[in-house]
Amino acid sequence: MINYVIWRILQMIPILLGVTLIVFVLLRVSGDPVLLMLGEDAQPEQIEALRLALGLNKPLYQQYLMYMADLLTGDFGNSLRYNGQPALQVVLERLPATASLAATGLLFAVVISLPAGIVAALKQHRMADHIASSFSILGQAMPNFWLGIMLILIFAVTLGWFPVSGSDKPLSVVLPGLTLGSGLAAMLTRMLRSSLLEVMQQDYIRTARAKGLSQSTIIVRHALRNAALSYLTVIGLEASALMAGAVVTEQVFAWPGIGLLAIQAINSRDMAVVQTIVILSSVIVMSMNLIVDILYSVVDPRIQHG
Amino acid sequence: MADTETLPGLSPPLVVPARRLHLSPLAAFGLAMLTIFVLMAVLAPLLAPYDPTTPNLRARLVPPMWVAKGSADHILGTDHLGRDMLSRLIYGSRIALSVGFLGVVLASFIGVSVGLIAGFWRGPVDSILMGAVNILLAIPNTLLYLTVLAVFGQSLLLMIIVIGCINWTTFARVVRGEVLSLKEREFIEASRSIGQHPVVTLLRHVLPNVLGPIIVIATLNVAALIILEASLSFLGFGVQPPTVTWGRMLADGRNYIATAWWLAAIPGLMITTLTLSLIFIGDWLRDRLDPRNAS
Amino acid sequence: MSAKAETASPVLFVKNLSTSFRMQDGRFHKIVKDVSFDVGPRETVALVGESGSGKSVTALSIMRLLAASNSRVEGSIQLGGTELLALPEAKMQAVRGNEIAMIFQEPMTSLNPVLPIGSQIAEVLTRHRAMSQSAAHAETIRLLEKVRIPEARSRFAEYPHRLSGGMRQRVMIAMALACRPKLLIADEPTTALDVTIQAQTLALIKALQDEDGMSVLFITHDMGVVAEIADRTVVMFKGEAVEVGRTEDIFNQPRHPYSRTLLSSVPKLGSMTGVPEPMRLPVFETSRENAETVPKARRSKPGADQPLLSVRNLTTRFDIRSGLLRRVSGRVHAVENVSFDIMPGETLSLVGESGCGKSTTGRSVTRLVEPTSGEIRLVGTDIMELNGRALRAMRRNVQMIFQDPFASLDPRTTVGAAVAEPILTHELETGPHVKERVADLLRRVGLGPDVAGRYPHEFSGGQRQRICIARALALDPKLIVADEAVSALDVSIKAQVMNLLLDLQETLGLAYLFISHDMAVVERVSHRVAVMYLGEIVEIGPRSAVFENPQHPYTRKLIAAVPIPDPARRGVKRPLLSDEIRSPVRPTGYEPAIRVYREVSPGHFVQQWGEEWGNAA
Amino acid sequence: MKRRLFAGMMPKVAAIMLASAGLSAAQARDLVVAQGIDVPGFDIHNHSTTAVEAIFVNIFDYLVMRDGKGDLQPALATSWEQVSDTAMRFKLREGVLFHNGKELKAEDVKFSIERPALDKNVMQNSFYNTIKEVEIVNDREVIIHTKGPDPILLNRLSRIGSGIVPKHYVDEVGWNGFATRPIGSGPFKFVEWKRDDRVVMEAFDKHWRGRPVWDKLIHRTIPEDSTRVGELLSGGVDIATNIPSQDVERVNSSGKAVTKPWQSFRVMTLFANMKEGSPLADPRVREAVDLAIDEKALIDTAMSGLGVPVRGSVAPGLSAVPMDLHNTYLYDPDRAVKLLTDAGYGPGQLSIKLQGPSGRYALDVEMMEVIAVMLEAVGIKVEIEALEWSAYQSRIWEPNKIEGLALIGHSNSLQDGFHAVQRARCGYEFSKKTGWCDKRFDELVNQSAVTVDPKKRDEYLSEAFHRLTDSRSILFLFQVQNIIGINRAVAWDPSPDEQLWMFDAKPASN
Repeated sequence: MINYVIWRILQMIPILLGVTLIVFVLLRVSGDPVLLMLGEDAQPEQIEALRLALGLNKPLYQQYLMYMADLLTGDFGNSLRYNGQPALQVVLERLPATASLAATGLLFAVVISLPAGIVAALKQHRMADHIASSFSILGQAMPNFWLGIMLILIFAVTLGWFPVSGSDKPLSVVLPGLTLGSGLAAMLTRMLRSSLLEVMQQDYIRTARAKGLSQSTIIVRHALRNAALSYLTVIGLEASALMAGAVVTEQVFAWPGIGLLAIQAINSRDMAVVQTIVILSSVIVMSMNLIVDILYSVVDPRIQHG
Repeated sequence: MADTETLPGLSPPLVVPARRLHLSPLAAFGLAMLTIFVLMAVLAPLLAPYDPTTPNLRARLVPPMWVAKGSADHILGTDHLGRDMLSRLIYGSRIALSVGFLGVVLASFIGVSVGLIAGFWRGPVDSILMGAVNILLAIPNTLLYLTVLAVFGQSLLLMIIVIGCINWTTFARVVRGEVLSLKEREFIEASRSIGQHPVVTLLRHVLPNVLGPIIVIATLNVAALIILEASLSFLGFGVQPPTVTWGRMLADGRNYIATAWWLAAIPGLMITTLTLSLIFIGDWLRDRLDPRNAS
Repeated sequence: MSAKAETASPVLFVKNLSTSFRMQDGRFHKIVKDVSFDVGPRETVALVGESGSGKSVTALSIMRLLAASNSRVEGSIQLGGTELLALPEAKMQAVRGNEIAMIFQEPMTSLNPVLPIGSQIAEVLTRHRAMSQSAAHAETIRLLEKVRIPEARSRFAEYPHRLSGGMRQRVMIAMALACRPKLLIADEPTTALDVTIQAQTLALIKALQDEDGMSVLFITHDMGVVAEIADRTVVMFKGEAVEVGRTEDIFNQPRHPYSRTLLSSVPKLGSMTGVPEPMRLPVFETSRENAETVPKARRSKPGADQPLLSVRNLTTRFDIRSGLLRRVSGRVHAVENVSFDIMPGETLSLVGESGCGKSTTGRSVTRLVEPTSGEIRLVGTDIMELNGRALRAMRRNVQMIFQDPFASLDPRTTVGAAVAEPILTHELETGPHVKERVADLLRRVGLGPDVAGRYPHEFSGGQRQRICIARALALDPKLIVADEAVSALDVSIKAQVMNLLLDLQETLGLAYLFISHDMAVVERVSHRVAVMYLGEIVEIGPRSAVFENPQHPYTRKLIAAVPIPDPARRGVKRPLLSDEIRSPVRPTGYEPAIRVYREVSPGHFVQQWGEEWGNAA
Repeated sequence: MKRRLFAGMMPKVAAIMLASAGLSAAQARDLVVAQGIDVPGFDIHNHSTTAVEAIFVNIFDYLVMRDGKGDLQPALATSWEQVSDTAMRFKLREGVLFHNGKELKAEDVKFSIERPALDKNVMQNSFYNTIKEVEIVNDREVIIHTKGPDPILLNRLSRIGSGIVPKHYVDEVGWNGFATRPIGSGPFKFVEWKRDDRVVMEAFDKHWRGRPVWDKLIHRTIPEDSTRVGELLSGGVDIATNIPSQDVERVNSSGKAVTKPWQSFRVMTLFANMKEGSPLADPRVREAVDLAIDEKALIDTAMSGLGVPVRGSVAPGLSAVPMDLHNTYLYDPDRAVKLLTDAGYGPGQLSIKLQGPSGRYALDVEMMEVIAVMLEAVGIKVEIEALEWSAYQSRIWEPNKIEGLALIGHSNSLQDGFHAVQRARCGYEFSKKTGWCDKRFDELVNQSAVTVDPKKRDEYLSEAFHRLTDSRSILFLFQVQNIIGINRAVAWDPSPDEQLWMFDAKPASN
């Protein structure tokens, strides 16, 4: 198992190299960051001086090599927007906020989709199924920002049950978590329904029924764990969607995580920060996938990582 | 390691002739709505009562005709610049559909090619192509879209190209998985054993048998892309005006939710309807194309 | 035994059972029609029939395991006097696994892969016997021992995938017997098992039946198995029970024409004794009563001196990689130092159990898998030297027919296109001639040229296999590798396809490399036979020599394990073995032992065996 | 923790409902102000955005400060006098303490003003580079020497870029340390900054004006307009800037908050590319464009009536600007058509690209769409290119990159006429974009920069303004007005200089 984890971590290296290259190229061919740094009243001499200071006059590949060398020493560059603070620090500071948002979103998604998916599968083609399925389809058909704004309007402004935005109050995380988790919840419900239906057709379920087990025992003991595989697969695949969804959700709820930071950084061409966010979120996504893979072997004894 | 190459529920190739494709009511609804949307897009200049981009400063924020203060001049009302909502919706369908469909066509072309090649030949080609897939999968897509659109500007064509170039990974993964399982099937081996050229085998026997999952993914993907366009517009990176898009209408309408609900509600309803239609069609295709359901 | 059965009141009493399914058109269609039979105490009743005869549906109807939403069961099913069809579901749950237990065909899929086997068995005990966890645990281990699973205690926490197919079926049996049911329904319990394992399993069921005194309803398509175990037999055909009676009576004097077809189509091991050449099987046409085709002996001449195919020291190994750097940690020695010749017009059969390397040998010979080393000469050309275009051109001479006729045809290509593909690929014909050639080929395999425009799913398994044969013939090959080509087919169809292959051999002078696990089929179609075990040929020689004078212990074991469709010959008590088929996986650097062959009689070679066979012979 | 959150959710929901009903933010003596953007840090010399300055004013003090009407009032300096053309003497207030308890002295003033004046690398340098030196007379008196006569020195000194910071503290922690934990002498002291979320300040007991009434002042960053309005309506924030105009009625009728117009010095303009080859090089075409745009209608439609039409970069509250250019516009579509015909363009024959940002200014895209309609009404075809801000900026920043017309808004951080026109001098930023060069104009602007006599200076600048207006190299559209939303429990009048100085705010008496 440990070997497997090490192996998977080693595999991340070329992927990360690819990620850095893509982002680097994209941002270097973009506009001149110096102008954005200096603001509307900049003098030409100032612009030149800063360009030189940042090494922006060197060829691209040299800038990339410089960048990679810095990365290896833990230097992700300095934020333009935040007066030259280390980008890594700027981003890491925001990580807990996004992590708690994503965790809540995931929690909501699981808490909603588990019962909904089970009910939909068991009552296939009956009312409960139709209701659960309709909600899950609606959840997928509704853009995140739209849902977020509606939730604010209904549950925060009109009913006053939850804070409108921010992250300081204990209930602050509810609405953004729900917003972020809705799409995943919908997808997981659909996935759980269809994989449960598929599992319920398996021979071993027939065996379980032939043993005289009750329907609930069959589902809880025999079906769910097998359906959990595709359920986990979706969670793994959607890890990056969760990070992406955080961008929109954080914008709507003024949630000070890395999604909001990303928008600000892209808008102000804060390249170091954008690169750091992309690299860091790739690491997060890959780590989530790794965790999912490890969970696979917990759920399914057939999978062994040796 | 778990086989995550195939999406559960999509995997087995399909054996269904057209005449067995019974329509479910939901699928019929989906197909009917899709047809209407396509007709709307094609016939936009004939159908739209007004120019979608011309403000009418005297008729701003007119509510839909069935609401108090509504007017029969503007069936679905007007927006904050007095532009006819119905006309904008009709024209907007063009962008929604072209972003969705062209984006998916491009994405599926890239993804299917990559998946076929990687799955069929394996080896270093596979490693490199799947490396690229893993790189793209590791980066949260929205970040990538935003960065690329921020860098290169926001034209419709560019958006479609960007979507195509980023969004193909699902296709590649699924197709590769399908190809890997198809390769184990004896008819592929049979094709080899008669001395068929591998490329011909790939195109004649492998490709048609992965079309089912591709169609299903593509359908659901179109829906996802329409929502993506709306989200990008929300973040200020959408297709630029005066081009009318549902996503942009929805994103702009968000500021009027409390005061002029129809600005957001109507495009929202359109997006939801189109997405639902596509999901219905996709689900139906998935059920139909699954050989386990074919009998 | 059977005498007892007739006097006591039946354990299971089935009367006028009809089962219908809701089809796509929304209406119910009868799958099982008016079936009546009973099973007496300690009696074994076989339900025999081909696929689609409704025998499994009958079993599931008894267990009430069919989904209530789209199926309907009518008639009467009584278990010890209780009408099962009238029981509420909750009560029925208390019957299942408790009074009636069931084991299924696929031991690989019938156990939940994510639960330890012990807990899957213990579950039955806690459910029906209200045992505590620890008591159930102890009882489970006792059950595992009872079904002769070695080291039962340590197997409790094992997951199904760690067990072989035979072991899993034992676990299934243990599970079924946990509550000492009155009736055991065994639905094709040995079909998916290798023949030696099948023999073990049948013996086990028999022994346990005697120990526990239960009744068994045994569902099978295999007449050999029926003859072996059943006191009485129900023959099912198209949903109806066409004949019910004592097994001996049905075998000796089948009354229904279908029973006769079934019995006549089965190749019986040993029936070829003294017949030098392969021989057609008699085929009864079920539709026409008494229309009997007389089996003709075939005299295909393995003529020329020059071998068509000459394989020398063929070795194929697959790497197993693991660990951090994906190093090769072991190898599957799938084919190990195999040599044989095939003469023009001759059938050489490779026979052996799963994992013995027979299929890999077939694929290596055609280079569908890449051999590790060795020499393969086809009409003098070393195939191992060829590549790319030359290799593809070579493939004209060797064609393959595969086991699964459903997987062998591209579902999206018409039959005509499938058969035409090789012709077009090698540009053998052009334009309208292609069509003629396709029609000709289809006619040759007994299908009309008019089927060319249809798709594979419109055909039955047997017809598909004919199409595959037509495709293989399209290139006028000299050799056909038939990899389990008839194994997946129903008995009557199997006979027809075997006959077709024999006919083609005679008319076209084809040579076959016939790969099969079915000893009876092999005996029927082969000129020569090679027995494979763990990637090696342990015995090779003329068919009659190998079958009538088997030398190698493995060959003997194999022949002994085959159930003979003759009730008169049953009762030969087999020892209750639990040995497993061994795995050909070896660590890296493993050097296979140097093998010495002994010539028993002209052309009949047997490998000198070592200690491991001990006194098994 | 998560688990507890959900387990205890229902009772908590009820509790929160009670809380929000019973307690308003005002009673807790916390004041929450929300804006769309966050501060980049507290290095007051390294930023360039008014909205950021608006937060800083609560922490820092200047020598002189503008009051609600825009007049200069003593602050840290109690009096000042012109010593010579290039020197001004300031007497410092006694007993002013920094938040760490140290007294504010002349050396702090010298340190704080010389940095932007002399360090070319700080962003605020361009506003202060006329200053040569700050001379310490004694602990309570400084003389500021300028390189030449500087008529707007006081304007410079009333900006946040000249906020006074404690020298000893900066010496101790460096500017990077200061940027995250600032110390000033303003009415509120810094407590905490969570990026893109909030800046928390608390009342400074020993502020020289007295203790503010609020225990805490919290600046929140809420980028999304509708969310900010939602917070205002739900009582989550007390003051919210940039309320979308369509929500004005909703806010006012909510009973919770009211809206007030919020003056801004920002003037929206169209920069014309009048270089060789551009159709806009023809003055008749530029005039036609000017005449085709109905500024009043533009304001009424796109801006929901918020704004004042102008013909120059003028606004009330700015010094030395000709107010005859305020609240006026030219609109004559018939003449526009004629001018176009004269210039050789029949209907539909002239095609102009209109570039602008998307989401930078309130309703910027809508503005462009309306302008396009107006231009099309006189027969000019318009192609709109709306870009995300940074893309737009990099597109038009380089000289000669404007293709036709470009929508640009400029504020006036010096609050003086000179700053409004100086960048239009030949070779300066505006001129590089438009290609307009006028010797007389440059002369006038340069003169004004060194003329201390206010009357003469006003004359120079007035003529310069009119020359710029008449050149139509830049077409002035309107002065922007924003809307600010204020909880009814808070009494506060926004000042015209876009600052959010909360010392003034009081709980409403009711």
